[in-house]
Amino acid sequence: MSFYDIPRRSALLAMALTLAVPTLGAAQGDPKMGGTLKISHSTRIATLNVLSLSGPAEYPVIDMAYSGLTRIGPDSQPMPDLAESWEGSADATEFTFHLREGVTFHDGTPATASDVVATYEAILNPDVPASAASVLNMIDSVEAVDDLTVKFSLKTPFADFPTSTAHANARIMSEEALAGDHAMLETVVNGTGPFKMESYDSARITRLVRNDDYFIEGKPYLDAVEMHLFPDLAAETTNFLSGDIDVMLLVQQADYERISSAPGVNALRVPSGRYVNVVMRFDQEPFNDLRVREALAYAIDRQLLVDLVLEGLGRPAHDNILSPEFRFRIDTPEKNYDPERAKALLAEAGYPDGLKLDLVASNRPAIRAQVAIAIKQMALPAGFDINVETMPHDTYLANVWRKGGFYMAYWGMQPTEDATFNLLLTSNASYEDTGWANAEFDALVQAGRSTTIESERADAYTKAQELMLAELPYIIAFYEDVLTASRENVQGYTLNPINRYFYLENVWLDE
Amino acid sequence: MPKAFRAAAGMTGLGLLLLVMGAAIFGPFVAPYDPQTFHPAARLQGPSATHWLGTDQFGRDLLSRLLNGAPSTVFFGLGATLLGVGAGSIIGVIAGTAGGWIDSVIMRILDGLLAVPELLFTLLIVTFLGGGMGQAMLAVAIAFTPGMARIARSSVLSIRTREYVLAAVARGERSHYIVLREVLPNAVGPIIVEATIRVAFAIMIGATLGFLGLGAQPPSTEWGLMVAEARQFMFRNAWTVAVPGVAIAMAAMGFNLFGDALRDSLDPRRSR
Amino acid sequence: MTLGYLVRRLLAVILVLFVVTFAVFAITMILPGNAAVMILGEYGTDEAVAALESRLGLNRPWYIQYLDWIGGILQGDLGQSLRLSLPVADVVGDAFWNSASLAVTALVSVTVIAIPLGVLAAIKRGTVADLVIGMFSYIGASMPEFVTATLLLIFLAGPALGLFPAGGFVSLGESVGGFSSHVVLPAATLGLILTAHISRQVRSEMSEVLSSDYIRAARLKGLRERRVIRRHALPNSLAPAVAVISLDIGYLLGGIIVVEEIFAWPGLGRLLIYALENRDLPVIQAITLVLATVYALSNLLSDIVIAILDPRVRYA
Amino acid sequence: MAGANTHGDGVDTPVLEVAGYSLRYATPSGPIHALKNIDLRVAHGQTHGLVGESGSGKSSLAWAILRYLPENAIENDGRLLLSGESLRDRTLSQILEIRGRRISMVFQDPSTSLNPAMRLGEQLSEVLIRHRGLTSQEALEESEAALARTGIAKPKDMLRRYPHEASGGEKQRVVIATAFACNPELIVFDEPTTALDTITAQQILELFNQLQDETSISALYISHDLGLVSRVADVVSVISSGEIVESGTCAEVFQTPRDDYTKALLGAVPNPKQWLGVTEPPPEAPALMSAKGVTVEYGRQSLVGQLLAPKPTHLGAQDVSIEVRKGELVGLVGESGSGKSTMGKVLSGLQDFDGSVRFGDRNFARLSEIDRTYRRAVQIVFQHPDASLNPRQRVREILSRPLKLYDIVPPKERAERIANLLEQVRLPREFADRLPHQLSGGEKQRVAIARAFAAEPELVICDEITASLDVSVQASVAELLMNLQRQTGTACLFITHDLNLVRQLAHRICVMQHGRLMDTFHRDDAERPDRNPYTRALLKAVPPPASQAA
Repeated sequence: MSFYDIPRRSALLAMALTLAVPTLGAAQGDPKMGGTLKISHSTRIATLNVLSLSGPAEYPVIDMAYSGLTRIGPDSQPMPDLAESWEGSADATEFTFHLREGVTFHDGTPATASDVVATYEAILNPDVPASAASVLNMIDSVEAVDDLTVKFSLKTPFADFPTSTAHANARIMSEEALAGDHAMLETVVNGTGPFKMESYDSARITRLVRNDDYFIEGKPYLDAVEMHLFPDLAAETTNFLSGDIDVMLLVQQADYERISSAPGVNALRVPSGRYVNVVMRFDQEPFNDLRVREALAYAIDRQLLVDLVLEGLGRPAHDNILSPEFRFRIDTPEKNYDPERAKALLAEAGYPDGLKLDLVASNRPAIRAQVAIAIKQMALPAGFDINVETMPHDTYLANVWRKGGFYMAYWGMQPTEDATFNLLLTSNASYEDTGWANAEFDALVQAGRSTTIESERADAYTKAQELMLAELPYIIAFYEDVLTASRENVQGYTLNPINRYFYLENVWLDE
Repeated sequence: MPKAFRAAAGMTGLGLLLLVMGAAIFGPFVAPYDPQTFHPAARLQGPSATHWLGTDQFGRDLLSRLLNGAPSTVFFGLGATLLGVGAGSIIGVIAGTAGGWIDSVIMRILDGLLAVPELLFTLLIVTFLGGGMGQAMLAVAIAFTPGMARIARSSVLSIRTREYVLAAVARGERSHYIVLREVLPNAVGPIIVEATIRVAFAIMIGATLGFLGLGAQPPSTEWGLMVAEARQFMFRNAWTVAVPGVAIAMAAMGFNLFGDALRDSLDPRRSR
Repeated sequence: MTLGYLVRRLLAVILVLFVVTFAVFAITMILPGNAAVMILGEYGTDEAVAALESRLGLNRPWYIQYLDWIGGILQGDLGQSLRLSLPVADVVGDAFWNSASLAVTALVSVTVIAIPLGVLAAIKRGTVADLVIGMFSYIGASMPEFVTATLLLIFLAGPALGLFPAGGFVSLGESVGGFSSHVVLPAATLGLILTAHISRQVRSEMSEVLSSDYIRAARLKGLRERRVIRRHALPNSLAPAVAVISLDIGYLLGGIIVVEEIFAWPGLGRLLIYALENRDLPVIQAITLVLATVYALSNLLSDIVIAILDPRVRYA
Repeated sequence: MAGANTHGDGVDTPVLEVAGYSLRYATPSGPIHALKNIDLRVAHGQTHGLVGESGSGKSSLAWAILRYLPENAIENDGRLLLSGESLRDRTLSQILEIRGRRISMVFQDPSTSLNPAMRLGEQLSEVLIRHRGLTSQEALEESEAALARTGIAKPKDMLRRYPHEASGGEKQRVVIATAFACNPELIVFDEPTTALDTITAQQILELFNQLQDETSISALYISHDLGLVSRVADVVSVISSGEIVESGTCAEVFQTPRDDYTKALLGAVPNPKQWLGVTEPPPEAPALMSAKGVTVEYGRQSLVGQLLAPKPTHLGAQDVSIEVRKGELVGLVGESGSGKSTMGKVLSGLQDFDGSVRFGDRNFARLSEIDRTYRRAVQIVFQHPDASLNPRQRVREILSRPLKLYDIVPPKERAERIANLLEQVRLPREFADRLPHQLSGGEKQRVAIARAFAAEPELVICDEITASLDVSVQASVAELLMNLQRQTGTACLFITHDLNLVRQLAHRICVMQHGRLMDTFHRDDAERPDRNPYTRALLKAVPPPASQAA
């Protein structure tokens, strides 16, 4: 496909990823133009504000309507988007992006460097709620060198910067829109993406139509894309199977087998680094004792958990926050289910008669409670008497998250090692929730981000992972696959494991 | 209804009620398996000799879960009704016996509350109480209170004008004697009948809240929650949905039939 | 039954509604979390939450927010949805018409089915027909909507038969056929419990009427049974039936919440669940107001219909 | 045999002949024999009175004749002949042709036998449309004429009304007009005046006699009231427990009753000339209780109540003054709604009032001033025996309440006192263990009376205590009351609508109408020509029963 051929000018990020992204329904013949693609989803598209949206069904919409400077490609590498090419300084503190010529927003105004600057200034503005802010907080300044050139200066060296600019919430908006009332961003879409917003009904259907002026010649192929909302999963599945819907955005594990074996359907399973983790606070009894954390780790049958909760659609994890998709991920020693060893560890830690614990799980999404219940059952023989307390999400967010001593969290895959560590584990991480605060770990992560020398980065990240596995801030039992499905006539549909990039400009309908 | 049918319906109701109450009281003790134990090798199976009603997605025995969930489901209905009927009766009796402006004020407030549909009212309360079994029970009880207060009041009012009550008043009996000995014992009939039928309704609302994720929370075996959890798997094993669903319907039907039979026996003229 | 009485009743309801909305407002403020927390979820940093709170106006004292809201209502402005970033009037308005189309379909079909069933059962007292209708009504009245809906989904919309779409919505304006096929299952779910209830009530009213002195008198006048039923018995049993139907609208408005959620019907019920989950207070308030007003109006309407059917009430 | 006469065989064929007819109802607790071997004939142009108490089977006979029997009815092979034709052989559709056209019926209570949702005109004319094939226009015109014959002033206007817009008398006239509409061979009257006021009942009775004279229709007139039957019927049959115990012309039956039951029945009919009461206290005896200018306004509300749910008010009693002397029995007479029961409630401390009530040497100006001393001294007995006893209390508990409350006898002696009380009201002492539903109506009323006298009151208010009882029971309850009064010297205010009864018992009589006291007179002055016109109208409406009149 055409964008693979675009020359990469990034010297820093010539990475090769082990993961081969599966693409279903190998394209038969030349793409055909036209047609409307119907996508079903089960969560609402509550807002279209690029800066703050976070809903699973909101990402495909902005992925269609907006472009970022860069974008994460199907190979999980940053690929050109609005920026045709980029280069970084050797010390990784300065990055220059070169924009495509002649790109216009959907309303016809040209997209230039000043729009990029306005967008990044909005993201970095502390008064504006912006999801990408925590990933881009190393930016010191951004300036428009000329109409088509943008230069970023960073406070600290950061090798993965072009990956950060690909953040799904860092799409380029027009300077004019950002200068106006930000409330308008909630409903009014003016991007540079392959599709234009036609109608937005948050309760039912959101419809986008082809952007004839899209900057990649000949794309998109489709005339329109419709996002249909089905809050009930059973209803969504049934409608998809009956052929009313072309793409089912997210397939539940429980339905995957049934859907994949249905005639006329291509089910797509993308291995991903998404995980449910057990949070244990280092500053609270009894988890301040490593032996307790380890005991729990050995009290979990990870393969069984994958089979029961994920219907086998995932991979057992052994507490490494990095999944095999990550380049610098080390071979992680397997922790086999060993209740006896767990029991011994508990006894060593001073709990020979077992331990009574309350494990909190938010009721959304249901997988948190499911994993918690499974852990409760598996840990019983090891002497853990776990009482699962399921609570409404709002109560959880207000009272438990980042405060509670023992609860279930759920995170999607991040694009880089650095983003992953800085999201949760470093002492100044955005969502630091364990109280681990390990200076050595912080230094290793810092070392990894600031050097551009491959071997040094590998060394730093390896040590960081070893330290993490030894200290065991989280129990991570599995990586969950991303599941989606399409009708047979849908060609070129694929997903990124991060599940925020959808490449719908490549999709066409083979009638 | 013809006598024979009425009798049969009453017996069916009584039978269902005994079954459901039996499950609620003894269920957890007679359950063949632990309701939370996983049987990974036997997931989502239909009825078999080892699992009489089949298993769910974790291979948990459905019969055991059903039996274990009976107390929370049935006692939810009973508890919510009892609370609602208790509070409602107190308010209704106060309004009915006090009369005058107290009655007027109470009745206006009740009229207003009755203007909010019951399930909506319950949902609002339970959301703001924060979800969970106890909160849901309280919410249903609060939602029941206005209706019960109205029934209690009208029952008290109709008894209050009976001649034996007037005779007691004329005789100079103290008001607590009149309320407790003359009015209440005779006013409880309609209240009890209404309460019985409301238990059915409370069970249904409780299950609905569980289903919507606002009532019982996992790993509870409350029946409404069982349906909600099983919905994902309903096409793979319809038993997981049907078993708790039918159980809820049976419990509700038992109370409905029994309540109607009770009403008939207390007031043979009315056939509704 | 005077106009003044109707107006007073309506005023009383409105008064109480405001008490309810006030209570809702006050309680939400006591609880942890708010719409901003829910919108940002786990990705919300403290700063982001604070920024969003200030943009949504959630950092103001609750009574100011409430007074603001009341002020808006009095000017016909329901405010802005916190989660959906749309005017509440638009969101709730669209949902209202969608719900109405479902509710009216259900109610009309139920009335058309349930009243004749109830009459039939009353006339054929003690026969097999009565028995079957009686059993049906007990089963119907004991099935929560979510159970009925799930069973209907499995058997009628599932891969086995696939007679109807499993969910979704096509408005009447778009396609009558599309609307009809989508409305069948949700309306049938709502209809089961209502049919059970209404037919039972009609049967009981009708039985009572049929055993009344004036029906005996009519029969002893030598009138044909058809006239006795149609002219003498029916009008007298319909008035109580209408009262029951209006009470059932309360059930209907509750049932619609569950049914819409299951069948993806973009109405008030589904919106309510969404708003409740996201602590979207203006939307919750507006829906409470709308549903309760509809209920109050339907009760009022039924009183008027009863007055038309029953001359005693009309002039009382 | 009369039944051998064929149809149209001249005047000898009775319009109705019932011969050897028996009827029973199958119930789960065994059959109930409603009618036993009934023989009854109604000759052409004759009015046949059928007299019996409640449960005697008189209504069952009416339903049998009209072929309107419940499913559990089992008949023997007795005959039911209408003008010689067997009604029992008719199919349902043939019966439907006969009902309303050849046999019609007038019911007890016009307010329940008329359809509330239909205009009176339609209810009358539908018979004409059905049986005489008239168009609705013709039927309406005919209805108007029929209604005019019943003495309705503006028949056209009446036809347009709904039942609730007409008075009881007017409604009953519509029912009668409907019954006469098709000139039937036989009309069955089922207690057509029982639910009406005395004066209205009298008017309906006159109407019946007038129409009977005009049309010489044959009628079966069912009633519990011997006096009433004597005024309309040519021939009377007395029915008791499903059997006709006596039959004959009015004169025969009333003058020379042969059957014991008939005799008892006749004896029980109150006769104003037959004094049963106690010795009258001397005229100069002081007043025990005197009410002065008592006014009662119903529906009066507090300020809040008026704001929240204003209701109209109406006067229950207006400026009423009544006096009762020690040992005296004062009758308080009036139609329903006249305010007599309101006065009963005021005097027994159940209803707030304006004005003053003086008792002994104490004065009470409103309800809240009425205290336990007063309540002990003034006791009340109510109308409905079914409602006046708490269904969940045993007779012992019911009777012990006043004993405990006023500490009449020491606790040890209570059981004995209860037994005495029961004996005083002529009930076996074992009845102390019974619940009210195990007693008959008359027995319940005796318990209620015993409860009133248990408090050893100075004044007993009897509010229609005989109205819900059968005639024969009425008499014994009245007699019992007199005995008790004789023994205890208690004064009594006897509230009733039955002038004949009260004239047997009361020393003085007060008459109320529309909440006002119309007249107060000594019993000896009842028939003086200068009596109040309303009193005269009342007296005229209840002439003494036939045995005395004839």
